[in-house]
Amino acid sequence: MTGWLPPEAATAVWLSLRVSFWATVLSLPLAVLVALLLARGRFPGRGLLNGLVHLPLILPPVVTGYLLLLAFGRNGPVGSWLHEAFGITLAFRWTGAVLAAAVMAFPLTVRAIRLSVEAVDPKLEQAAATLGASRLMVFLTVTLPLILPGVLVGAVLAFAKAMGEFGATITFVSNIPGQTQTLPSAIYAFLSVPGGDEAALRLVLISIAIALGALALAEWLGRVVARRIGAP
Amino acid sequence: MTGWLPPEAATAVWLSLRVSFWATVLSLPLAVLVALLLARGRFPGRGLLNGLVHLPLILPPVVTGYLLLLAFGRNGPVGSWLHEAFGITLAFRWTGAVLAAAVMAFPLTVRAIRLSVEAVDPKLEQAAATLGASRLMVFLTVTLPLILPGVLVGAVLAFAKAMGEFGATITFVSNIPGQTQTLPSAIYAFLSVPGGDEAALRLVLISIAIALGALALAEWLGRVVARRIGAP
Amino acid sequence: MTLDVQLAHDFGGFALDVEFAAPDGVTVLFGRSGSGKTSVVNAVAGILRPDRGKVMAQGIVLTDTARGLHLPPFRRRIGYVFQEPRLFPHLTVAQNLGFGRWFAPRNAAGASPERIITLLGLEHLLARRPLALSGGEKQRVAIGRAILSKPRLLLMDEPLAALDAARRDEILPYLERLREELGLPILYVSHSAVEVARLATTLVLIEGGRVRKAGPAAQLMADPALAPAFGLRELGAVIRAEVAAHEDDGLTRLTASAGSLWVPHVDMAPGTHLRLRVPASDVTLALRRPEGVSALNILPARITAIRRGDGPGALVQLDCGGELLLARVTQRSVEGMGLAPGMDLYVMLKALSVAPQNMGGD
Amino acid sequence: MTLDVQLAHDFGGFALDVEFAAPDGVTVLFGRSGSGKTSVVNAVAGILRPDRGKVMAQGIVLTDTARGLHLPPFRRRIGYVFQEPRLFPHLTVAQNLGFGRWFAPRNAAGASPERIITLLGLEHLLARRPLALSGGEKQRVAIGRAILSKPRLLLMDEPLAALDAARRDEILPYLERLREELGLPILYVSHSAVEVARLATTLVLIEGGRVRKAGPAAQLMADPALAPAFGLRELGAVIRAEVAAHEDDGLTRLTASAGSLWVPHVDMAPGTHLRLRVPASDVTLALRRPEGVSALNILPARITAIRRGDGPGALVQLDCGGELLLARVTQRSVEGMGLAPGMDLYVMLKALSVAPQNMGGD
Amino acid sequence: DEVVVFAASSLKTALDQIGADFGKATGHRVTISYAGSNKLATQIIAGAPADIFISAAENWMDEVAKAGLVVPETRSDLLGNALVLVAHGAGAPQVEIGRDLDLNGLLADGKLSMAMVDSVPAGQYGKAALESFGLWEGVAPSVAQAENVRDALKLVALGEAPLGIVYASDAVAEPGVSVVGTFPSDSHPAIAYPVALLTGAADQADRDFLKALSEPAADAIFAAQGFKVMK
Ligand SMILES: Nc1ncnc2c1ncn2[C@@H]1O[C@H](COP(=O)(O)OP(=O)(O)OP(=O)(O)O)[C@@H](O)[C@H]1O
Ligand SMILES: Nc1ncnc2c1ncn2[C@@H]1O[C@H](COP(=O)(O)OP(=O)(O)OP(=O)(O)O)[C@@H](O)[C@H]1O
Ligand code: MOO
Ligand SMILES: [Mg+2]
Ligand SMILES: [Mg+2]
Repeated sequence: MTGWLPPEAATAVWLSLRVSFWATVLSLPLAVLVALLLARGRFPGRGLLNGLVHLPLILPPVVTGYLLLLAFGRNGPVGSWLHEAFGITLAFRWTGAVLAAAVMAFPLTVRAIRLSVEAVDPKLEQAAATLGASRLMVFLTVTLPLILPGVLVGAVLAFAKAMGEFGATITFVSNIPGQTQTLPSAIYAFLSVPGGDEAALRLVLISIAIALGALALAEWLGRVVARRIGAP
Repeated sequence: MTGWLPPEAATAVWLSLRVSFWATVLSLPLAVLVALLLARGRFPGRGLLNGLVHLPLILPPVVTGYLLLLAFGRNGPVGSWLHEAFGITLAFRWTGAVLAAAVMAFPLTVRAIRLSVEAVDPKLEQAAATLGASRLMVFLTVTLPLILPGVLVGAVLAFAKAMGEFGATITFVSNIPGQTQTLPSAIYAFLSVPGGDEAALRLVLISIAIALGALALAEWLGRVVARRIGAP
Repeated sequence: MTLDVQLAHDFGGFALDVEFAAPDGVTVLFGRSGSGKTSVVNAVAGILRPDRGKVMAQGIVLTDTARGLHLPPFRRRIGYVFQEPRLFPHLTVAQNLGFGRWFAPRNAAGASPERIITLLGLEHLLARRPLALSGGEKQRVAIGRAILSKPRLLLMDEPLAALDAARRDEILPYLERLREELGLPILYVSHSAVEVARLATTLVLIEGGRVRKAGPAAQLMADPALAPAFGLRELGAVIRAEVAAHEDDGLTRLTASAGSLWVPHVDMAPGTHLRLRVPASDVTLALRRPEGVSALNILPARITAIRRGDGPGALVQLDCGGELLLARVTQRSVEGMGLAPGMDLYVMLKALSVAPQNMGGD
Repeated sequence: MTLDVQLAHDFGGFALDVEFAAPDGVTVLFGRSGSGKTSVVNAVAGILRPDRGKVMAQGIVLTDTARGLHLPPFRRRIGYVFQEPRLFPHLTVAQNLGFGRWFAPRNAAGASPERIITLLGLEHLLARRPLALSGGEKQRVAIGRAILSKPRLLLMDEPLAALDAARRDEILPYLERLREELGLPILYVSHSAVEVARLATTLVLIEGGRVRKAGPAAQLMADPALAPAFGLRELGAVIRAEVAAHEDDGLTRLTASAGSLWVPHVDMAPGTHLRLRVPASDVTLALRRPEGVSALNILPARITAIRRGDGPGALVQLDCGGELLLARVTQRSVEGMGLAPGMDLYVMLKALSVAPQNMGGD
Repeated sequence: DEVVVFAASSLKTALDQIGADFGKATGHRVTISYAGSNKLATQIIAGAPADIFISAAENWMDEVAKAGLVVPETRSDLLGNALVLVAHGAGAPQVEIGRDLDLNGLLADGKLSMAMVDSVPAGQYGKAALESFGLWEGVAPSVAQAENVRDALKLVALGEAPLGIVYASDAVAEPGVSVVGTFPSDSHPAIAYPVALLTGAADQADRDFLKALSEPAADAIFAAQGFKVMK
């Protein structure tokens, strides 16, 4: 197997899994919140928030990466503040790859969850309120369980996107083996040298296998959840 | 204004609009079909189809572009067949950019529509059937109007993604000013020369303006549709 | 038979196993909550595909699991008023009403939309969407939608439960007319003995997923053994009569085999035969012909049977000129009056207690 | 007053403008489909925020648009049985039932879950999800869910419409007991005069978004002027009586101011006061005291008023020992018997026609 | 100690080997991040923790130097490269590169594959070379610009484009193409890969590796990959 896959590639696979996992897990609660705000909220900055969330989708990934670098780089306003206040550095660290992946996946996740929120029958939420549930409790006991399939879809989309994200990541955190070289960066690196195609292909296959596995898992979970909710 | 925006950039803006429009319009019916199949169908290849649809999300865009090149290039099996049978050439043409954008956007569109389909109450479809509507007519008169918000969301996602797509496009159709140089390619080109930041920034702003316009339009349309359906 | 149903289906926790045949007219499925009525109707509509069974309507096989046959709902031309309205939220009331017409054969006979809209009181709602309707309004639109789809058979699952008595009294006669004029067979789910008496040609009593008894409605409703199934209070015999004359003071005289009966005006031509439900609790017995009482209908009768209940009541079955009547009296009266089979006496019915709701064409 | 409601709201196409006060007990909103009943209940629940108005319950201001005050629904502790079940699809029946309990103050008084589950016949359904329930089963769960949330006020929007008579007869007495034992005020929407007679302390008649009349139920139901609103057939007086004795043959003797009345066994201790609905169509008049008839209840009365209808009928109002009774007879009988105000005669009621459904505690 | 090198993508094969050898010999670890020179330069300016930068073009090294991040005396041109015209398939006939070259005739409706001519160095050199022979105007509409040289080469290897202009070093290992001509080195600005130590580099290992890059062992590896070793 060692011959089949160069050691740095194995590292990249592992790193990508870690990055995608954290990007998914960390962005999900925020995505749910933003989706709720966009679906239900009536506040002045709503259009702006909506636009902001979609920016990573609209912009070429390289631009997003570049903007991240400007903001979260060591010298960037947010980056230096994070560094000074909390000792957190994102640029050129795997944590930065998490940020890049999360940002790139964010519009997809929010959209998926938002669609689910909009499909929840507000009459059920009213019923819960008459039974004494506060807005937060209505959300936790009624809305959240009902949008679970959408959240699941959002999570899978986020994970899949994170596994494939390249442009923003390489621009923001570079392509440092063992630290920021994700699977797509490794594929890119192999593709850019003569004779690297074969190694790249192997990595592509691994990437496909992982993502399809996640997808199948999500489909299955989705079906379980849907059956519980009583969907068809 | 001429000084503000180089003429080739204007061409790129125009081309991107055209590419995104057609990528959206042409992929939408197929996306609806696939979403229906995935949401409702119970056939053997379902998991496979699902995986296939998601590949462009999972794979680094460059890889997708490369695969498109292998399949739809002049010498690719599909490409040569299209050329011989219909005289259609995709490689190095703006039509190829449309294909690349459509493929990259496809998983997002399908997911959005699928979520909507799953939210449609099958009891309403049953009611339509007892009133004499065939499966096709049920779809056209009940399902489709009810999933319209989801289709709209899918279309916006597709358009936005198409406006920002870079990796797959440049790999598949290269960067031929006036023919395949989309907005992201132009931005990339500017970013790649020292001091090109400013020109790139202008293009980025144009890109944002267009996509946010589309987004606002979609939000507004979505609200109109939702009000008609009687959603909250 | 217009409708032959034979079904078995296991829901896991509830098993359905019914078989009945229904002739033309209105067949009412009567049974308690959860007894399986909706499931039967769903199977006839083609929405429920039973584990085993065969459903035929007007000679056409709709479902036959033995032959793997299952006609899809949209080919059945069966109108269905669901237990909940199921209106299309994206369509206006007018569009909801017109939905089925779209798909119905152009030349099929059917009710006129204007007529139905007026009957159901929907004129001022036509432009609204379902979200802005009240519960009863929704149900009325659902009724109209099903009728206007020009069905060959109409399924109605408690269609009037959400409606007020006045509206119900407007719709019931119309359903009777549908049955008679268009010859539209109706399979009707109901909890209400009044609706049963009024509409039912055939009655199918369902209990726990099985048919307890099926047959002509008049017969079943006069069967003391079935009293608990209907609820004691709902018990009553149905007798046949003929419209004799409409009198000046607004009463209609009927002739039954037992004699003349006066009832509030009936909108039927003299000579028409009709069915009259006489609730057992509306019948008073008297040993001598009562004089100076407000009850107009006093008929001689002979006791054929007495069945004492567990409570204070007793059911007295009477032969009244060849027709069977039921009277529900106290056991104390049975003792006090010395009632016994074979005894001759008089039955007393108030003209107005035989309300129009208890009569139907035959 | 337990509940003070004053509301104005414009739906565009329908305007609501009602004002009524309700004391303790059960207040029934009665009115035709689309008259605005659900809208009123929604406003009390806090789901509808009226354009203008004030709602107070038990001295607490729930809504006061003048002061911009609107207590959110979850702070109102008002249980609401909606017109449609609105069960939580992701929860089992047991979890649906327990939902409100979760949020209720631990020490609040409330019904016991086991009792409610048995009463509503839900034992075998506890593990199911709503999708697998029949229409009536869903509605029963919704009733249980609202009651078990330990509310201070219960709103019920046609809760029994989907239920069969037998189940309804089980639930109605329980609602009466809720009213009495827990002192739980109930705002109840109904189409059914039987339910009104049985439950209502106060009656609010709604017509076209306005209050036609509001007041004590007994008074309104004996008002001939309101007869059309109830539907003629539903008309009936309500009289007060006291349980005197339970006799051996299963009858209960009541004493009303007019004399003794025998009715089927009533499950109340001697000395209990109760309300008895006497439907106008169940009263037969006789010039002389009838002998040898199966009707047990024969009381002397005096005619106070006669109101001829448009049809063949007439309403006779009677003073029966100080209580008002209504009798619905034919005009032919009025003529034939020579009835006139001031005349003394006898009213005849069958023991069994005064069914338990027409009685309620007072 | 760790040596972090930011290097242009095209150097991967050679540098990986040199880095591994250095690691084995000294016990230090060499970590190399490959990306486009423009990205790497931007990142270094934004504070990337790199010790050594090897750019594929002078201008991006200039940008880093302008930001004051280059240790000036350590900057040198490490490698050179040649620009070649490649054709699809093995054994394509040689052509004479000069003013009379009938590129459009050779393309016969096909595309001339190059790296992006305004931004990627290989593309810029190629455009300059074509201009020097007065060929650019005529062929410009037929030029397909790939994101980088590797992609340009790939288009030719796949036969999507009949001809391409790439580095000699890239053409070496690609069996799907044949070099049909080499552009004279005076037809375009000198192709150079400048290298420099960055100000963030602290320890001796960084300087040692910089030195190792110009030692004979490294020279051999670079040469084998088709690079011109500058001395
Ligand atoms: N959002 C709305 N827009 C316009 N009209 C409305 C809206 N909501 C309700 N209405 C109208 O208000 C009237 C009263 O509705 P409401 O639901 O209160 O009636 P209801 O008395 O409960 O009737 P039902 O017995 O049929 O349930 C109806 O005519 C209804 O059409
Ligand atoms: N999917 C299901 N899984 C399990 N049990 C089911 C399912 N669907 C229905 N049932 C059960 O089957 C029984 C019959 O249901 P059905 O809806 O036919 O009753 P119904 O006679 O129409 O009752 P109602 O008058 O309350 O509407 C009920 O006890 C119900 O709980
Ligand atoms: O379309 Mo992409 O994102 O180049 O990552
Ligand atoms: Mg049912
Ligand atoms: Mg209502």
